[in-house]
Amino acid sequence: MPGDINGADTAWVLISAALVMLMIPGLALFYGGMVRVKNVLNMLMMSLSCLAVVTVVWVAYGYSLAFGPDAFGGLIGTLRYAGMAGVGVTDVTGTIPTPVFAAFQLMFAAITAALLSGSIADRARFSGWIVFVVIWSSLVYFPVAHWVFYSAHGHGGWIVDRLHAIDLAGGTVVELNSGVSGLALALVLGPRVGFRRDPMRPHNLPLVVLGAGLLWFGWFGFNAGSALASGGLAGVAFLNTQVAASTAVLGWLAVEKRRDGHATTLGAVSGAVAGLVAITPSCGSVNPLGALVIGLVAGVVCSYAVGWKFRFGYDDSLDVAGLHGVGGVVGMLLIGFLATAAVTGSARGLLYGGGFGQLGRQTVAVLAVGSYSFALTWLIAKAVDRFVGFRVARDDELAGLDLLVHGETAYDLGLQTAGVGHRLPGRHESGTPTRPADRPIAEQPH
Amino acid sequence: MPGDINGADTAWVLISAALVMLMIPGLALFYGGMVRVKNVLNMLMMSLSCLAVVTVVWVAYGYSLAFGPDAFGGLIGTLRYAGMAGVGVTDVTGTIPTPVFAAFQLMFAAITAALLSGSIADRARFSGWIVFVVIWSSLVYFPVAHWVFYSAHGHGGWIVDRLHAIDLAGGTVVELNSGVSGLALALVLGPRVGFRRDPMRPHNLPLVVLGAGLLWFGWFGFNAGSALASGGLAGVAFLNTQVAASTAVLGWLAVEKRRDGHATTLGAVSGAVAGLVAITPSCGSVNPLGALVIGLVAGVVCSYAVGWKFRFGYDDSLDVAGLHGVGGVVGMLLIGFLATAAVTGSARGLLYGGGFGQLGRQTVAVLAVGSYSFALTWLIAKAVDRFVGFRVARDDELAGLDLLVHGETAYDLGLQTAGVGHRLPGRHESGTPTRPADRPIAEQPH
Amino acid sequence: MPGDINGADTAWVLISAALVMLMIPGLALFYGGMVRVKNVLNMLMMSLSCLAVVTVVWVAYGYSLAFGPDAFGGLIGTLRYAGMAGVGVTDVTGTIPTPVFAAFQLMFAAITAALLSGSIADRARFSGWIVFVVIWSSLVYFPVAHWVFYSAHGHGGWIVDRLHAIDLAGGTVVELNSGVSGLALALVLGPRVGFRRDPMRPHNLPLVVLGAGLLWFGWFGFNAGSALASGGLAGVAFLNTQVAASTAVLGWLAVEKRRDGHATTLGAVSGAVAGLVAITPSCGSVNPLGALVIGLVAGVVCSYAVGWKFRFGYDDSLDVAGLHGVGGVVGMLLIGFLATAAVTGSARGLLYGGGFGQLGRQTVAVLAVGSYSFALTWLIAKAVDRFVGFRVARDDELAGLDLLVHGETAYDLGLQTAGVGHRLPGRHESGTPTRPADRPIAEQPH
Amino acid sequence: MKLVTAVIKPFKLDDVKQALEAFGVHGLTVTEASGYGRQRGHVEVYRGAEYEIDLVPKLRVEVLCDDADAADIVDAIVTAARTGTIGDGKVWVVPVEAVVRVRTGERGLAAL
Amino acid sequence: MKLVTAVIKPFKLDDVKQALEAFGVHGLTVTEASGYGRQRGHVEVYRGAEYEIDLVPKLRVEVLCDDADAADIVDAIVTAARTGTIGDGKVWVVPVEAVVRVRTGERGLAAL
Amino acid sequence: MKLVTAVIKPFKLDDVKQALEAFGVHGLTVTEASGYGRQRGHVEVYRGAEYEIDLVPKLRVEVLCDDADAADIVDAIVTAARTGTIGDGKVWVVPVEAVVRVRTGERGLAAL
Ligand SMILES: Nc1ncnc2c1ncn2[C@@H]1O[C@H](COP(=O)(O)OP(=O)(O)O)[C@@H](O)[C@H]1O
Ligand SMILES: Nc1ncnc2c1ncn2[C@@H]1O[C@H](COP(=O)(O)OP(=O)(O)O)[C@@H](O)[C@H]1O
Ligand SMILES: Nc1ncnc2c1ncn2[C@@H]1O[C@H](COP(=O)(O)OP(=O)(O)O)[C@@H](O)[C@H]1O
Repeated sequence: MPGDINGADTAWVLISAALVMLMIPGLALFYGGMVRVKNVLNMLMMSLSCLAVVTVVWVAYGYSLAFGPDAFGGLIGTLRYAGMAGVGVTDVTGTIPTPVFAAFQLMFAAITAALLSGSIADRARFSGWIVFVVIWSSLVYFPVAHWVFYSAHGHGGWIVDRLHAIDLAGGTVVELNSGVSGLALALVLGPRVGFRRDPMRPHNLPLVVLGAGLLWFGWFGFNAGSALASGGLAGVAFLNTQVAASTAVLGWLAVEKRRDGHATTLGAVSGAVAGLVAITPSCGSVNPLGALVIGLVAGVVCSYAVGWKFRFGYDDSLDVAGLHGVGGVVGMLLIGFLATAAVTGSARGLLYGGGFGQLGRQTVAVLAVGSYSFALTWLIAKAVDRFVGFRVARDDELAGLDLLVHGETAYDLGLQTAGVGHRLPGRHESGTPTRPADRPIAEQPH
Repeated sequence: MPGDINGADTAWVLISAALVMLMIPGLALFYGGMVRVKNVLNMLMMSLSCLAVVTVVWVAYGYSLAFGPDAFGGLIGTLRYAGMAGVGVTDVTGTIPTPVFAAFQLMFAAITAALLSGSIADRARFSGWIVFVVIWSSLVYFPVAHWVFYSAHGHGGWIVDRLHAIDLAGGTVVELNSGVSGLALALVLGPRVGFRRDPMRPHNLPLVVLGAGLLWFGWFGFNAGSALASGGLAGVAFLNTQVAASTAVLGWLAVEKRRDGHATTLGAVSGAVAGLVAITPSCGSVNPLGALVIGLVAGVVCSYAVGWKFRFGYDDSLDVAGLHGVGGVVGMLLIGFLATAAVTGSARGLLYGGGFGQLGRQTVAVLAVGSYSFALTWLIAKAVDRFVGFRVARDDELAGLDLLVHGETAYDLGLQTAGVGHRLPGRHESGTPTRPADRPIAEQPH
Repeated sequence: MPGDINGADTAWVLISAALVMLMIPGLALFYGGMVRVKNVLNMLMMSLSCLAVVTVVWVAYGYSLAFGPDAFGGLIGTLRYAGMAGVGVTDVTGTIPTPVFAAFQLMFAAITAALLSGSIADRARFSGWIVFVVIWSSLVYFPVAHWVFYSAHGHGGWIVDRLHAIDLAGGTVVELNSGVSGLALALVLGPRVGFRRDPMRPHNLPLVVLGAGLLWFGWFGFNAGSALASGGLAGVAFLNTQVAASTAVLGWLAVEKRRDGHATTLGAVSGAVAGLVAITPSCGSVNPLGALVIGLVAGVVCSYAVGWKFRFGYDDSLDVAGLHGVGGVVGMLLIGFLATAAVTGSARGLLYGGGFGQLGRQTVAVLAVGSYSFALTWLIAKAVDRFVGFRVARDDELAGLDLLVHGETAYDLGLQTAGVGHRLPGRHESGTPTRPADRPIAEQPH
Repeated sequence: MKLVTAVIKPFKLDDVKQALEAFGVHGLTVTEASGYGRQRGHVEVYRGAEYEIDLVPKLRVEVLCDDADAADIVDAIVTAARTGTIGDGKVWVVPVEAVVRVRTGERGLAAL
Repeated sequence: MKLVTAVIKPFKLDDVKQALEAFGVHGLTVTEASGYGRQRGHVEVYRGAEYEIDLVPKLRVEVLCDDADAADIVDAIVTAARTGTIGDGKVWVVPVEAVVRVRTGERGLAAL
Repeated sequence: MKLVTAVIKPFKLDDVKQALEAFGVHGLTVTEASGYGRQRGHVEVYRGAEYEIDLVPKLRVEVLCDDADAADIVDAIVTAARTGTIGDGKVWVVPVEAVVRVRTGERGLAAL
């Protein structure tokens, strides 16, 4: 028998779902601003396509795999809710309408796939990417979501409900998962032409800052919305989110200033994301002082972690592994130290007298999700590469993906084109596309 | 006797009103990114001016015309609430404070006018536009809103309450209305210089994507907020909105890929808008599978519809008719097929055993609003053109509106101006503006 | 004994806190778009650093200074809540969880400091700025917040609870405070090189419009959220916010059109901010017609006020004093004329038969906060300038702060760098940074 | 060989291009530029302060050509770029000692 | 006729313009450029990797003038653009065979 | 003295720079340009309408050099910039009558 709907909880989760959705265009701009000017649109399209593709998969069967009753001993859900069966106007999950819960969780699935794309910026085939997203969501995201988030129903998900690891808003499902998968993906695709030699500077840092601002804003829905209720826990999660993001900014900038001589804008927003990642699992189990520590550690550790790719030679282009993978681990493990019964109700970390138990549980969760998603992602990526093709040709990569893949250029700020060029007589007059007969097909401009 | 205020419903409609407001800057950037670099600011100003102008008209008499008791047999409301009489701290509409309802509905009026502006990008006189917005809102928007939305009070609006057509969030009032009016406006103003010859590419696609992202985000408030309550209906409307936008993106991109060889970024965001438009009337009467179909149809149909202007020669510059007109009709009519009693409570579409009745009602609503707004808009535009002037001079159009109309240029990214030019001794020293006597008045730079 | 949590109020204040947070990136982009291209990132970083730094100070002791029980006869709060003691999951303030209240108020503290930065654009040392923000928040913001906002607890803050001046959302604490402090800061740092001679045009007006759009959107949380409850007062505050912003846009544009011949985009967004500033204190004490007047007066007055700097020679670069100082005073004083018992419950302004009493109280509040913050800020700025250094060297100012302070450039839109430049062998391979031995340290490019 | 350089109003590029094509010249190089001369810049007003923006946007077009064609090409450009209002621009001719087509290494006229 | 081209530091444009006006030259054309020479670019650090950005932003100024004035104009520019630090730029002179004012068709000195 | 100007494909700049450095030339000035010739622009499709964008982005590289080096520098650039596909660009040489280093006032070869 479903319980009653609580209007206040519903309002809070409704707006939280919208906030998480906004993170996806936010991420698109964050990533898009970071790549070189010839690949901006491709980067935007990798994020936007996740929003569309994952939504369809979710409606078809994804929601059911993640939140259906246990199949295969709890490895995944059944297809009972496929096609959104059981997600009607009057269905209730906890204290909110089931469609609201399904919409909120949908956004998590979509953004996790979008996060991945940063690790293979500037070189992936768009068709390969779309196929990958469908398979990866089905084989990696939905199972892991079942393990962790299914507990929201009060029974099931082994990581949270049986292992009793703590992960309020998806430090494993979203962050660690995307980070580790991003690493596998970067390894399969290989580095960009010019990696470790050419400067690949962000082409538009104000766009990156805008994207980061939208991410930070949306993350309140992500974390505090994961309380699934409008009350004290949401409040603490909200405050912790703000605190950890802030100390991570300061931690990252301090490292940069000391190490490189400059506190950079890219460092500030990277720090913010690192902090937000680390507080994602932990926002509902620590107090603001704990959040302060988690953010600081995440900012400092990730500011070093993003440099590992240069040392070890994998091209995690926009630092998905360095931020989401490493930040996710930091957040998960620090719960084992900083969880306080004043927030969790019972569970306690090492520093609050809880012994090593919680730390152990957190470690198991990290290892389980990390190894599962690395292995599966590597296999999926290899298969996509083999059967669909996952990497563009070298010349196309040099010329840039925007024009070659999408037939567009991101900016046209000059006066040159004001009166130049002309529309070709074409399909809309004649029904079939034509080209002036007296000139050869245009070569691509490289 | 007014009912009690429900705090949860109030919170949801408050934030929804803010979300819809954000759609207006979102639209401004969406449109602004699409025009050529010489007309960006003018495009932004056309949207922003609606936000300001419609607000004042709304407070003065617009709210009352739309939501006042019937006058002229229900054609429009009376002036009883002019000047926001009856919209006090303690007044209640349904379960929410009347000021909240009035603010929410105000945003709909403002964005509808802003939507229109896209059809006459790059060539309208700013003064003509302002006058047009005031008259058009008064003679077209407020009456049509009265027909459809007044039903929110539980009595009145003939289209929803008497005809029993279904239009939850304004597929007629906002979408069809703006699309058809945009077409009339484009016809009256005539095509841009160079239409069908010059490439008029978006000058800044990341800006377009940002605008589309804000629109999509805000649309959750638009659609799910239109439930005017924080509960299951809002949840379904929210989920449907997400689903239809997504399938429309995929539908549009599939057409492009097949027809043109490239899946474009502009196509992705255009598809998203097409889907959001079509789900606007239908979000509260279909289930997610219905939304999936509505989005897909809207994406495919609109991807062709935006090309009609080249065949028929009307210059609907940013495709207001092609997206909002056509998408609005798609959404309204598909309700006649896909409405399900599981969501509506009673009304059923053709495919759910409801026969042709609902389809007929939807068709009548479309024809009534479509013909009314086309005819009235055409007359108003003609009148404005005659008495105020609606189109800039040819040379001004060639040189660009930003400098000529607003005295500004959108970007100044170069180094050229770093130390160049100088402030003129002027009004702030002397009280009256002066110019160096030894040089002629500067010519405009074309 | 704390009361019960109201879920609806909690949801509304939660989302309001997120909205106010979004104002900070919004402000960063608003300011960032207005400066010249060589200083964009520095401007963004001045805002973002406030978000981070003020959050840490707030957690450490700021919240307690502002909302702790009276110390020194009410000049400031005690340290009872330092380290977020008493801000737990189950603590309640009014009808909402205390962490929610603390998070909401934190955002006010952060944005007020960020607002200040506009007055010293293009010339401040980043380290000086960080030190200033910490001291200024401690000695100016927290005390003034205690005087005004502490009343939210129902006892305390002398300006609202004893003087009975009206200031719902921080016309004194945020607006007047930042405006007057900005003026003091601009005086201490002195004008930019080239002030009153060079054109210092916004480098990216679409970015300014975006920033203004986010500010407007967030301001609904700022003002209507300050009702701290989801009900009629929030509704009226929301509607008033929209109305005042709109009439201020129109007022400003009318002045420009008449005075300068052009209605500019920068004018439109400046007008919006002026209106939003003026309605901040007054949104909960006037009706929509009052808001209409307040916005109009603010738009007209501020459109002149921003020109004073040219006459008097202080370089308030982005018009913090002209918008927030003057707009704040306009809003505070007009309450004395336009407050109506229909909204306030009891207090009445001059035009509603309340006599000069309220006007007097408003004036005292303005004078008290204005003189306190001017004097203190001037002293703090002088001290920072002396002991830390507050202004960059003249050559650095000419070359631009982005490269010199942050080691970055905002945009890289050209093709020049596509294959040019190279990564230096460096710290990540060898552990310590190295530079090619055969070439001198690169000179900075000016 | 000569290099004809023209500084023109941006919106005249299309006309210049067509005139050159009509003449039989099928290549050119364009750069964004700005300039001033008799035509002064425009005035922008910002928040009540008036600024004169001195430099007016122009395009700079370069055409390599045979010695014999230079005069005609100059005339073709001048005719196509003319609006008759101040600021129409300048065209000038510079001697060129060698031209090479990068793709093939062809030199002189064959390189055009 | 000569064409004087100067590559200068961007923030020196105003000084150069004033020097030219003082000399009686009332027209010029400016292009954004970047260059390197003895002055190497700057180092930017991104997420822990150091990059050398080789090309330093410059402005490229062109002035058409009478043969007799060329030397003085070069001197005027050199003096105005000098900061004395590395990277101040170059000025060079190229012979011009013809100049036309687009607006009027005037040629030679009359076209300036 | 000569001025060698090369219009090249943007992604070839690095190769050109390296070839010049190998040759001993340590300075150059780059401008963004666009051009067309035998290589036509590309087609973009927007909302169902096809447009041909005529102008293809190029970089314009200028190198001042001694008379004796000009031919070799041209060769070095041509070799480095070649991809063998249409649109590789042009290189041309113009006589220069004077060169001055702004920083020091040095002239001629010493100014390079
Ligand atoms: N002496 C000059 N040297 C180089 N370019 C010049 C010179 N004089 C003018 N120009 C260029 O020609 C353009 C038009 O010149 P201007 O004197 O304004 O108009 P007009 O040629 O119609 O009299 C200027 O914007 C500038 O780019
Ligand atoms: N050989 C060259 N050919 C063309 N331009 C050059 C050459 N050498 C230098 N330049 C230009 O002059 C600028 C300054 O030269 P540089 O050698 O760095 O300083 P300086 O002239 O003070 O010694 C460079 O940035 C470049 O634009
Ligand atoms: N006559 C010309 N004058 C000036 N620039 C030219 C000329 N012809 C070609 N160019 C430049 O050279 C570039 C390459 O020329 P193009 O004819 O397309 O290829 P290719 O030289 O390989 O045959 C063009 O994009 C243009 O910038």
